[in-house]
Amino acid sequence: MSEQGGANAELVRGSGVNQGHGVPAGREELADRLAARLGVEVKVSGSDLVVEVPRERWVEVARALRDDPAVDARFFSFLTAVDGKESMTLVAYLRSLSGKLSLAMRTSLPREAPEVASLCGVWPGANWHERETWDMFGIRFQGHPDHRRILLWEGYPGHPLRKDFVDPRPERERVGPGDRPVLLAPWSSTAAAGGPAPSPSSGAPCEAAGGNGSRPASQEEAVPGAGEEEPEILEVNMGPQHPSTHGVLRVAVRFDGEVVRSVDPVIGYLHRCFEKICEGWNYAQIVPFCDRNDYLGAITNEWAYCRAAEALLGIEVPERAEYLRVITAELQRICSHLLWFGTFSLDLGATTPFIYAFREREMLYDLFESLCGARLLYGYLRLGGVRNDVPPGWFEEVERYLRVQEEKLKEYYDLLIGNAIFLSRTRGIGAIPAEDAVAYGVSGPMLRACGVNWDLRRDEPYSVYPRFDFEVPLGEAGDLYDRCIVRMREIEESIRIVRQAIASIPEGDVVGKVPRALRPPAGAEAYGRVEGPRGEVGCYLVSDGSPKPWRLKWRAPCFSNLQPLDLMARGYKVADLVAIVGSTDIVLGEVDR
Amino acid sequence: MGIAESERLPGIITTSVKRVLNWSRKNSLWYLLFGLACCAIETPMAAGAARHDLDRFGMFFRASPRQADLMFVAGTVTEKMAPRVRALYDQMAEPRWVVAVGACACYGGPYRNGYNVVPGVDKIIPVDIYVPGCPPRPEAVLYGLLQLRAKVLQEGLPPDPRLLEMARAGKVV
Amino acid sequence: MAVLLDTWKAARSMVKGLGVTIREFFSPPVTVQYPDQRPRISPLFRGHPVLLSDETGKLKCTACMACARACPVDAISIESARGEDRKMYPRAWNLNMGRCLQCNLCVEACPFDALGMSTRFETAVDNPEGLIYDLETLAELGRTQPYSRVTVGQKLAGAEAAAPAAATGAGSREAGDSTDATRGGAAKEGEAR
Amino acid sequence: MSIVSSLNALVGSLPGFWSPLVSALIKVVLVLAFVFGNEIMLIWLERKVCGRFQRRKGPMYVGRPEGWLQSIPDVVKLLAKEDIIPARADRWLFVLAPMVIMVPAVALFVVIPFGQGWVPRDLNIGLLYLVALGSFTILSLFMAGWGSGNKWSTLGAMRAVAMLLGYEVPLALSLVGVAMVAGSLSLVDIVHAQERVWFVALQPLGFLVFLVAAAAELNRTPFDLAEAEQELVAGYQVEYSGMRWAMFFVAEYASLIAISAIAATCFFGGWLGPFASGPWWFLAKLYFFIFFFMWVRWTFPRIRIDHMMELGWKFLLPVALLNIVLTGIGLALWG
Repeated sequence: MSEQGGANAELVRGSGVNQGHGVPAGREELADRLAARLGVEVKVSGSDLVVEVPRERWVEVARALRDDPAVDARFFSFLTAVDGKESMTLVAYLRSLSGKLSLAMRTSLPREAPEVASLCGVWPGANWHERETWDMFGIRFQGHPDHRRILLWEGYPGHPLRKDFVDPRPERERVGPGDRPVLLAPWSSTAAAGGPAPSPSSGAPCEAAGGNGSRPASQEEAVPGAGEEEPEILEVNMGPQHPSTHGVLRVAVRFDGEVVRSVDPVIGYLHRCFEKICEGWNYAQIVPFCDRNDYLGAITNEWAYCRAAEALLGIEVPERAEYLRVITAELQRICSHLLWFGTFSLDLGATTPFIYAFREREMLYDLFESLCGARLLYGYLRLGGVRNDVPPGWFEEVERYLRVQEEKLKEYYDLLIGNAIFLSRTRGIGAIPAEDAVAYGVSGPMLRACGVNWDLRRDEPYSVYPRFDFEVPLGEAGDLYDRCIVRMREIEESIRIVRQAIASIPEGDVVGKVPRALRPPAGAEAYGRVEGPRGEVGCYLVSDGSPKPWRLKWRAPCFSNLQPLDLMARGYKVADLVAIVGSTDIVLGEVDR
Repeated sequence: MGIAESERLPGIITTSVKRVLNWSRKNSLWYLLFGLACCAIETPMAAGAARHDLDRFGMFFRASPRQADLMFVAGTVTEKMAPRVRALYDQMAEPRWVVAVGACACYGGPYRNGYNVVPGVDKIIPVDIYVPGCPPRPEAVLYGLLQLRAKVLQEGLPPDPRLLEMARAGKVV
Repeated sequence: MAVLLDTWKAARSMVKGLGVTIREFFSPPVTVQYPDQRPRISPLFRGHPVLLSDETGKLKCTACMACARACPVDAISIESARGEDRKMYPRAWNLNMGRCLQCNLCVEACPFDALGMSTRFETAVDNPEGLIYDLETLAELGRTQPYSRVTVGQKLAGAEAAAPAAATGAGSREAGDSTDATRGGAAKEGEAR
Repeated sequence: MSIVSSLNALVGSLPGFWSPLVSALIKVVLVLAFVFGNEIMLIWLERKVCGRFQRRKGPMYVGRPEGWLQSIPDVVKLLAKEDIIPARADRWLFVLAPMVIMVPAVALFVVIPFGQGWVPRDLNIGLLYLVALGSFTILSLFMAGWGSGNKWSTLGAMRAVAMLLGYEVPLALSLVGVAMVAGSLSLVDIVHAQERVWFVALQPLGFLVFLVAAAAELNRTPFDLAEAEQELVAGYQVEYSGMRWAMFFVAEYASLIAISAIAATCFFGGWLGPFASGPWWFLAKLYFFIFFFMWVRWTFPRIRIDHMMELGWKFLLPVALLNIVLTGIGLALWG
């Protein structure tokens, strides 16, 4: 977009507490060297490099960035586009885990019939992101192996995130006593909109649970390679409504007996148009709305958005607020991992650990409720701080809870994790090689379970995390067992962090000075990210100078974590597939947004 | 639905049969968890767990719609998902009830204006009880279930305002 | 021998598990028997906004639209009118529970302390009309139901946290600023519309 | 006891061929009453026990206190529920399966001695009869799974059959030891043979094998592979609704009672007790085992099908054989 200078000025001004980490040394030199070697324009924005690439050199530069030992950008974070006023901007965020360096690769495309070469050859993780970009913006990617829509269905009219998109359905009037839901309006409208047709009442219940695995109606749902008929192959759709898909994920599986031949996750059943809706809201209003993306990591969602928005608006956050953000975020992490533990044990067929996990969650719920006023979606953060200070005696309550939790963790080990059946179900199952995980942009516990030592809290330090002493638990094999252990140990680490934060929290205000008009400069952009319970939660904001964001892109860890499912599940049993899907700890609200 | 509907029986018998049937139906509403989004974590997950225990009302989870009497639609229904919701509803055996949990399922909630969002699940299937909230806490859903029990208890019978009053007041009918 | 060892290990892990469950079996349930028992609900719980009245029972709301503008989801719709005392008052004030995020932004935006967050959660209804609360309902709920009034940057003193119905909601200086900020941003947005 | 004898006398006094007929009828009625009476309690009990294991309350509102009448509305509701036969289903198999599964579930009780002389029919091949009928259950599971014409249920059916092979053999072999020690296949003789010491002391290995294999026979966690909810939605019973499904449910609990009864009879001396032997002892042991199986169910995760196979063939089978050998040696030395 235009006015980059202004944007960068904003970002630098916005850095500090918000940006979390000042500009590390040597960025400028690196930028110059890259510019010289690749012959492209390289800027430093905050702590990140922005590489401006001409469209025809898109893949070449990408490969160079990946293979250049000085950059070593092997981690593919996300790819998206911005529908500018006169042109489209394609943005790919890369990261070098060894160099602790984040780069944005940008190129600009025409708004009419934009096309660019696909990055799938460089990073396999680009696959879904490019499909999403095609789905949302209508940008074609030459040489893409599987060029289908991903969130919406084939034949959907238009590409929603383009500014000239109009909802094909009639406009709805504002709220008021006159505006009432119509009971049983002709439901076929959805079918007309291209949704797959329902089965008759006599159909198998798992039509929706995937049972009869009927050849899917639209091409978007077809299992790849379903064409050639092999008699002994059983095609089954797990989900979108299946007890163990953790929401409305659909997995088109091809079984050979009990053995999984191929897996094709079909997502988008919970695509709630988050990004489009946000373009219509002002910066303050979006904060509580972010909770709904990853509804198990509400605080971290808000935090990711607030970091981006605060960077744009140059808002400082007082110390006490940062501490409160850390405390709530870590409690949130515990809460989320507990739920994962419960659902994972459900996937393995054990109900009781699930109930126990929720028993502890209820204690956490009480804590959150007495602080934030809600049980699940807290809406606690505000631009420039948090909404309110802690009620009296809250920290003592937290400490009481933490003690109980430590006791119960032992119980979990005795009950499930040490259990012989559990071990036989998880050891050596669903492993994914470290380099694949990185190339796919897998992040969070799943990445660390592969032994990749990467944690934003430590490696791109933000907020007040550098002041706390905590470990980053790692696994070796990256199988289900390691993922479980890593998450369990992360709970312990979070407990440590919360204790330290409570011990050292300073007095003071909990919101900083917030300007009256929340209007970032035109063209400013920022990518705020935090380490959520599932990995790198990021929010990429672009402003056009109005009180509403011009573009909001949500970087969802689950989206990338789910992508290599086929890699993980191929060759295992049905039961393992269920466990593997569970182990990715997906939240569909975040995958589909 | 068999016995209750056969009109050959004299009125008094059918009424008493209906009473018995309604009584047993309201006491064993086995539910089909239709966890779509955020609300699914609160209901029926948290609601089924130890603190607020749906089993107290004789409700437990069935994975197959064939064996379920009650469908919780918890979360946002999208255009892409709508046919599946409808399909599952069709696959449930009569008699069946639907509880719309959360603002999204009731009315579209914050996503109402989204291009891919069905503004309220009652656009595609009949809904018996609406539980607003974003998300509603489990007690709110239990309260909704009290209303539903009162409703089930009167099905096919002359309405009984006393029951509704009890349910509104949050008493177990 | 290895087989025996593994068998022994497996058996021990099984027994351990059984031990855990039996221990839980003999400890009391944690169930809160709503509706027979009232659940423990934090006084800060955000049920839905209610309209507050002053001592004379007159609504504090002046139909300034701040809440309606701050509401992200247009859950609030207000019809303002001018009374014979030349003061603005809401002729209609509708809250659509089918959209409400329970995000508290409206309460924070209100410059007249005219809104509170009620802890009421028993909102289930059997017809969609019941999802929309009108002026009278909200005013009545505001008089009868406990509510909290948390503004941005508020320090929760013991009394407020314990009995939020008494909370004045007079936030600290930052509170003033940032609520203004919200409103300012919203105002600009209003112009943009 | 006196009741029984007097009853026998009364029936015996009937003319000609009536007496066996009437006595048979009476026995059938008694057995059915016993089975279904316990069913109703059991289903409620399971929910309460499960609730306690999970720190919950379980059913509370039907029949205060503790909702002990919960099963009645469930049954009535299921009776009145719409009965769906999927278009894709193989009608005959689909309809027959639930009836077929009821047969072994109830017929198992024919040879169970409830007390001294309280046995419906003391077959001299009782043990054989039990094993034979037990494996019969699988047939109906397969019919159900296959007949439903649903891919999940078909998978469930396959698993059921695979499991049958896996655990039925060790189960039978584990009982061989008992027969050897008792020197008879009649359950009554087996109980009498335990007057000095219960067989659990003489057959520890056999008992362990039996316990595991029996748990598998029950199709309950950790062996509920055939209906694994998270994997196969509901496995073989996906398509069943209303009464047909209820029959599977009932059969599951009937076999739970039966298996526990067998365990109590073959290893824990049936109605024998340290004092005041009688049916009450049998019942006590019966419910102890029922509780044990519930305990296991609500503790463990589900085992994987191939691990299940390995367990059956590579572990249970050798141990069972070893047990037989040891028993033989023991008998040769001290028998």
